[in-house]
Amino acid sequence: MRLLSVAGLTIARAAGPVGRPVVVDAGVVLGPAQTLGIAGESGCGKSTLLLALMGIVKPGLRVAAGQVWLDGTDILSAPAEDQRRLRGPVVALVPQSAALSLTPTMRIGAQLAEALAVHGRLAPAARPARVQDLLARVRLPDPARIGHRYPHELSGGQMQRVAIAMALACKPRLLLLDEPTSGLDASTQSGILDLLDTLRRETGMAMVCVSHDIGVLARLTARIAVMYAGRIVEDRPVGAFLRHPAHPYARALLASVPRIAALVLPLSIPGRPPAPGSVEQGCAFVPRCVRSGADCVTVPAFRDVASGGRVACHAPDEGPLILPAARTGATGAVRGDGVLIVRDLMVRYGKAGPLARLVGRPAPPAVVDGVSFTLAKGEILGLVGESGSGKSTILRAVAGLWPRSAGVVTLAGSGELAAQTVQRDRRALQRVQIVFQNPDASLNPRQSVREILAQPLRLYFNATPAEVERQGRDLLADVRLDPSYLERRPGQLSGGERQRVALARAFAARPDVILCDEVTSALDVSVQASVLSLIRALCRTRGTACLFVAHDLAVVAALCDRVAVLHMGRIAEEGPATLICTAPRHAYTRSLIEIAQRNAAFGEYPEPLPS
Amino acid sequence: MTASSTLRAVLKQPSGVVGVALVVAHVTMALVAPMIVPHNPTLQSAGAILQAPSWTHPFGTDRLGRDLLSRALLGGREAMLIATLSTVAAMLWGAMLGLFVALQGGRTDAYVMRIVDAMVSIPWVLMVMIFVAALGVGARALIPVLSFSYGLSVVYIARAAALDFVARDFVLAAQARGERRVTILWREILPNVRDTLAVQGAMQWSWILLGISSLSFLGLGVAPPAPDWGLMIADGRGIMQAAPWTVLWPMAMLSSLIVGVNLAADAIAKALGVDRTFGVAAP
Amino acid sequence: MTFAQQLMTLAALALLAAPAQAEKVLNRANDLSFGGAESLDPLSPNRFYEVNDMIYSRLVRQNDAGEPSPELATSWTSNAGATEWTVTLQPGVTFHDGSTFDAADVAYSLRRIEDPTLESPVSSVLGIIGRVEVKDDLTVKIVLETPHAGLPLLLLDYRVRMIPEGSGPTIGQTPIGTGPFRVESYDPEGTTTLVAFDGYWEGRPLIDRVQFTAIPDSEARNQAMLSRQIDLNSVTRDQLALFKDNPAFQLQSFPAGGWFGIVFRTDTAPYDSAKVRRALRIAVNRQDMMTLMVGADGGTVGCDTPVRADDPYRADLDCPQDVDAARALLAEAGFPDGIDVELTTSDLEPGMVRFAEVFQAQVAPAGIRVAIKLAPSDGYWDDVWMVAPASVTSWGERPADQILNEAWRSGASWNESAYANPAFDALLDQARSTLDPVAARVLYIQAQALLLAEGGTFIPYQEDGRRVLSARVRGIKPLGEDYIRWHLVDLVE
Amino acid sequence: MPRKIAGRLAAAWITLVVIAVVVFVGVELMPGDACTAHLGRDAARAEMLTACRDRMGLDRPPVERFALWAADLAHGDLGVSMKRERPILGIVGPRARNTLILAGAAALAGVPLAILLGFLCGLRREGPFDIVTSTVALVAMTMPEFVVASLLILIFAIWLGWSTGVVTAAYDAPALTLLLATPLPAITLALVYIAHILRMVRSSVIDTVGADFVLMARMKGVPERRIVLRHILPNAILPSISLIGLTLAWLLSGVVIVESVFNYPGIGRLAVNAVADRDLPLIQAIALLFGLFYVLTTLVSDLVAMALNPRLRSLRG
Repeated sequence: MRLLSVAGLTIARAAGPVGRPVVVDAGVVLGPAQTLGIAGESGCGKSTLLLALMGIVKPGLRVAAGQVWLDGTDILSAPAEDQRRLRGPVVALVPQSAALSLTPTMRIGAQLAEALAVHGRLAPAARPARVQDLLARVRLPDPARIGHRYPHELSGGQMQRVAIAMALACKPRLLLLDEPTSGLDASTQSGILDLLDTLRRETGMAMVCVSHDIGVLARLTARIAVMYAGRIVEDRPVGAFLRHPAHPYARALLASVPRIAALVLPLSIPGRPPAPGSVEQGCAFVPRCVRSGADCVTVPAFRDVASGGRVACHAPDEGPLILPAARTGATGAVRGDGVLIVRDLMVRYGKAGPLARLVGRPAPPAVVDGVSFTLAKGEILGLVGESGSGKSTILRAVAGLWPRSAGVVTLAGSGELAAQTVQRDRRALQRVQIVFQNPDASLNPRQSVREILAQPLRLYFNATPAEVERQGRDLLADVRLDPSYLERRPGQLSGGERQRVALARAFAARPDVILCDEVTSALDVSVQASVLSLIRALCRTRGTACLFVAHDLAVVAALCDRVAVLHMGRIAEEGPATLICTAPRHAYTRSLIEIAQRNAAFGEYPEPLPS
Repeated sequence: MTASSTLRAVLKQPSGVVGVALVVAHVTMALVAPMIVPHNPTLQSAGAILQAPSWTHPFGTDRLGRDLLSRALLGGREAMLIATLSTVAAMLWGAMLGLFVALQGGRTDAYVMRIVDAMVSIPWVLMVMIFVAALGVGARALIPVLSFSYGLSVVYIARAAALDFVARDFVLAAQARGERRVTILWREILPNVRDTLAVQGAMQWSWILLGISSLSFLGLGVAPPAPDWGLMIADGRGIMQAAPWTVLWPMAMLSSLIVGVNLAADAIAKALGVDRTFGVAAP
Repeated sequence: MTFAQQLMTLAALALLAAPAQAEKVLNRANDLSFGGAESLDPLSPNRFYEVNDMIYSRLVRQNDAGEPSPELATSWTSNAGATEWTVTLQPGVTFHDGSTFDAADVAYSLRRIEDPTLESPVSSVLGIIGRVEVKDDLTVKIVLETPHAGLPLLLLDYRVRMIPEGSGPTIGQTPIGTGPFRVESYDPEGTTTLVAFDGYWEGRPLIDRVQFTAIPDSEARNQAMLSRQIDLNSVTRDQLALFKDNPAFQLQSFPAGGWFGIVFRTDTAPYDSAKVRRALRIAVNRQDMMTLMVGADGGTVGCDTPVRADDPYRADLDCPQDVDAARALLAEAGFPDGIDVELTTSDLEPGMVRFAEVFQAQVAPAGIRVAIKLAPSDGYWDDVWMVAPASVTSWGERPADQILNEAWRSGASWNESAYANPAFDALLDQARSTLDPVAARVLYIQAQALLLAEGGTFIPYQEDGRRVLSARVRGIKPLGEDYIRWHLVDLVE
Repeated sequence: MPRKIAGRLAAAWITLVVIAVVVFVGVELMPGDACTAHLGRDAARAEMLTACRDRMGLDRPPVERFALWAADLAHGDLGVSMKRERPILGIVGPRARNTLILAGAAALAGVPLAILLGFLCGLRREGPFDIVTSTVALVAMTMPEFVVASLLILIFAIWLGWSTGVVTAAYDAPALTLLLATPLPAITLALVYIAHILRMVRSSVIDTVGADFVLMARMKGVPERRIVLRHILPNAILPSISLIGLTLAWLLSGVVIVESVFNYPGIGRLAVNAVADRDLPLIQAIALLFGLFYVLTTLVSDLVAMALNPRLRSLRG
């Protein structure tokens, strides 16, 4: 008996140029209590596919072909009332962003009760008890009180748990999860994954989970499907997939995931996915593929793989996944004179106003409390910690974008740095550059790449247009972008390309110190790998020191010479990357390592779970 | 977005077509009217007082026997000119102040906006009347007044639009580079709020035009005998029962222009993806 | 509920339901021209004209021909030099408070004109009264400082009303007159109610009550008239069509003395040249101008005379349009290429702006280029009038002697054109002291001819009064407001 | 929450003070003074002018006059009208009542209608109802008030004869009389109100309809009707409340034109007269009153928004 059966599902844009559909010819079969993970990078169509499983197609899209049979009903063509009856008791979804998916004006309890009420489950009198029960099941503390709260009064993790409780309300037989942990802290992530795993075991429901993070899927599901450019290219049992990925894309994808145990830069995938709306001509991965041949001009059909599952490739590689060799010892550490010295840095958010001082209200707690470190010339120092640990604040305080409460920041050759950029001289400003997390926000959408690069050149070196042109081309070449990109605007670039431009802009100032604030966390994993190697290369060739802030220890460990672990505003531990990762001394460091290992544990994946 | 692609997106919307057509028709008319009007708009005729529309006078005549077709065709020129000058001035000072306080933030922002709040709470008509009493009647004298009172709402719009961007990382990046405030305003923020301000400018223009007409209607605007729609409506209002044509034509002309500008601005806003929900008419 | 209570309730309902007593109520509108500062003191600069006309009486009133005729004065005679006037009063007249009207009241009311604290504009007209002697209860002697043969004409002034002796300080709030109506309630910005005065000396009025509603906007008053919320109203030419041929209304038009004019200050270049002044005035076709402004039959064309058409002292002069002569005059005066005139006006009164527009169009063929400057309506009388070199002016009806003296005598405070001609002043002096009306007429006409020849004021016509009455109103003749005998006005359903 | 309300009240108070200063300075800039306006033609006589100025206290320096006025104001005394020579409170009071009747009638009839229409338009975005209604709204909000007013008079009063054209009721007429006189002026005023609020609500609804939580409710299997009423409606309207208040306050200035055209005996027409009379204390009082209307309307709408919107209610401070 099939619970879910998708056949030939194609979802296209409702308007605009005819091109490659968002989801092409997707086929999925799932029995009761079975699990499937769908992996892929942003824009591959995985979320669209997931929503279609509930019979929902977002505005602007339309079902061009195919059916989604859910418990014997084609939910896509069923009348609205039948669709509604299926949602809840048969299929339920945990949305990507719980914070946006809870109705702001309704109490948590009411929203849960509503889910029960609309399907006529339970007499109204029995609902409050069931609501509390649900909240307890998702391990929320004090369910009675949580039920009376509004969504905005909960933390992100709590909201995610509420969303799960809501999905579970009508005891669905199929649970859909859309990036269930993205946007959450590593430890919170881990808790949610544990919970989902437990719930699945307890209820025996089937599960389809979509994520860009293969580690998440490996923990939750027994099968993994990989999507690329709207198509499912590989559909394998998880163990076989992780050890012997067959599709060249899947192999490259797995190789680009940074691993805590390896301590080397992961491999990146050259090129970029086909633009949305481009016309499909044969295998979509060809331009980036290491093994392309003559028959790749046709769309490959699925073929079975010996170790289980199937793959859509004309020339699949069934050999074991080869990863870069692990780094050992404290190699690569460059120790030289300190170029940036931070002493006893303290930052508080907000300032006690006169009224607060009058009534004796205590000053707000310090976000950064007594942090000291030295960045050597040409060294890459990683600053790692969870959100709220104060790592970005340190970066901004050093850059002069956030007032510090105490402490001294010294830049060798420029002396002590003033607290605010406006008080710093041009030379000091030029020597310290910052790169932000999100290149969408840090590049002015109205400026061309040329204008973006021209700004530091003009500001610090009074460059003429001709010099801007020449140096702009050089900088683009340095970040591996074509000179034609000078004319483009950020909107015409991919996320990775934008971050390269942001890096180019920072290096245009020929800085001695570059501050990187979570520069890869908004990027897809394959793109992240290339940006990391770019940063390493730029710093090494130019002798620029880098302060690299990230929440992912695996990323930091892969890139940095030295690592400082930040915990609650203080440095818990500091040392060479290899040492920190192999022989942590602080308990907090150990927990970070554990989480990183668990979340990306597919290197040593055990035998598949019985399904 | 380039100008031509914006225009194409505007013309895809039916309201955009109507709006642009009305505006183009009005502007063309204002430019060529002096050459094509059938009669001298100020020629009085004791023998042709308050004549209903006829072949000689397709729009009829007014109390002084003047040809209403000629007057209606010419009746927007002065107001349009003044509206244009006032809009430019209002947009200039309003946008500059709005952008400046948005970037400055903190106390400057709070103080300035409090004063702007207070100004805004006084009805613009009252404010203009006070100004007119101070500066004297005359359409040109209205320019500083109108640009001041209408600029107040530009301050709001520009500030709100800029606030969307001042917290963005690219502004932060510019600050980190040590760019001067003026440079940040000019290079980083202005290009991003340009569309919003352009749409706002178009709407301001229509509102100022409306304001001038209202003032002319109240006798504080364009001076006779210059043909002006507001004046014509005021002049004919008392006799519209007996001679409705004296008010209907100028009403139709004024309304179609203002509605046209707004339809066009609305379509442009949609095409540019600018949110113009909170474009309240009077400041 | 007891039976008695029920009965009382029924009775109360019956009373409420009963058709309103056929009380005759005349509904009027007041125009709030003083913005709420209207005073019931007849001498106040803010006199509440519409009400005062109904509650007070004058010594002398117009007969239908506009000549002085007895009201509270039954007869008047002067000495040979026209410096002492003896006035006999109507016996048996009572005030609204029941007191009797006598010579002391007259003396008090006339002397009050000179009271400087009142700031009364009437003092410029009747300031010539030196003293008032009470001869007996019904006789007073008025002694003038300068001879004036036309004193009864001056006493026609609508502000010279008789009030009880000593009532001055309170008259503005508690009006007591001898008129046909007395004030019941008074709120110039809201409603003001008058009731018939049973003790009126000419007999109780035919209507019981007059209700005034403040409607400042003339357009609104017209609407109120159309919806018959009010019974009488003045109308403009353009509004006539709304009432014409409608059985619900009666239309009246009558000669009146109000006029718009254009003042060219004779002491300011280029208007200090009499040739320029004359050119500006003869360039106009006055008949056309009147037709455009008020209609071909909306008034009486005149030749820069401020005197109303049916005034015995009006000069009937001839002043045809002569564009060539105007051009020639301008050339002689040193403006061969025409002249630029900046004419200031305001929408203070309906038509004041249009008047300038029509003038502008009229004189254009003579090479006179008029630029119209619009001044704020508030402040027009202090900032523009008597200041701007050329401006539009507006005057209400006044007796010939009064207006000529008020606006053209050298040094008069309202001499708006700054006209100063000893010969003109001498003519006026001579006319005033001439008791023979025929001889006086000759002198007044000479004075007006002088103004046409070299004056600085352009007066193309006197506008007729136009009034619309609801069909039920009776007893109002087609004459000016001052002529109406309110006690004879009746309402017939 | 209490601190937030206190802060809001303080801001309102400061705005009022700033308004007072701005108005006083504005009026001071006017040429002439109450006496020249008051005496009219007689102002040419120096002795009358001096007497008047002396009586009105106009010979004192402006700063002193402002101080005196502000001190009286603090005691609830608006002063005495120069022109009318009566306490301003008595002049302004009944007219403020009339304006409130007019604006209230317009708002009570208009705001719910606007919200309803905006809501329907937002739900049926780009549907025929939305396109027609939105276009009509755009036309309505851009037509000059005096044109709308004149058109309404022409159509309803003159051609159809359904109502009287202009209001002839006196300022002290009973509330009911005034209410019966309000239809045309209220419609004129409300048209602009309705159009603005409609567009605001519509765009808020469009944003809400596309929100994730609406999709989520749909995925929970919640019936459409309930989604609209429980999930979309409150979340679309609540954030608009403050904006609706601001719009109402902003558009209140429309009463100046509307009252002038319809001869409605309210504060707007009084304002026109007061400026014409240059009745300094009266102008100040009226401007202050407009400021007060504005501040109160926005204050009330903000407080209502705070009370109804859980997100605002529980924010710190």
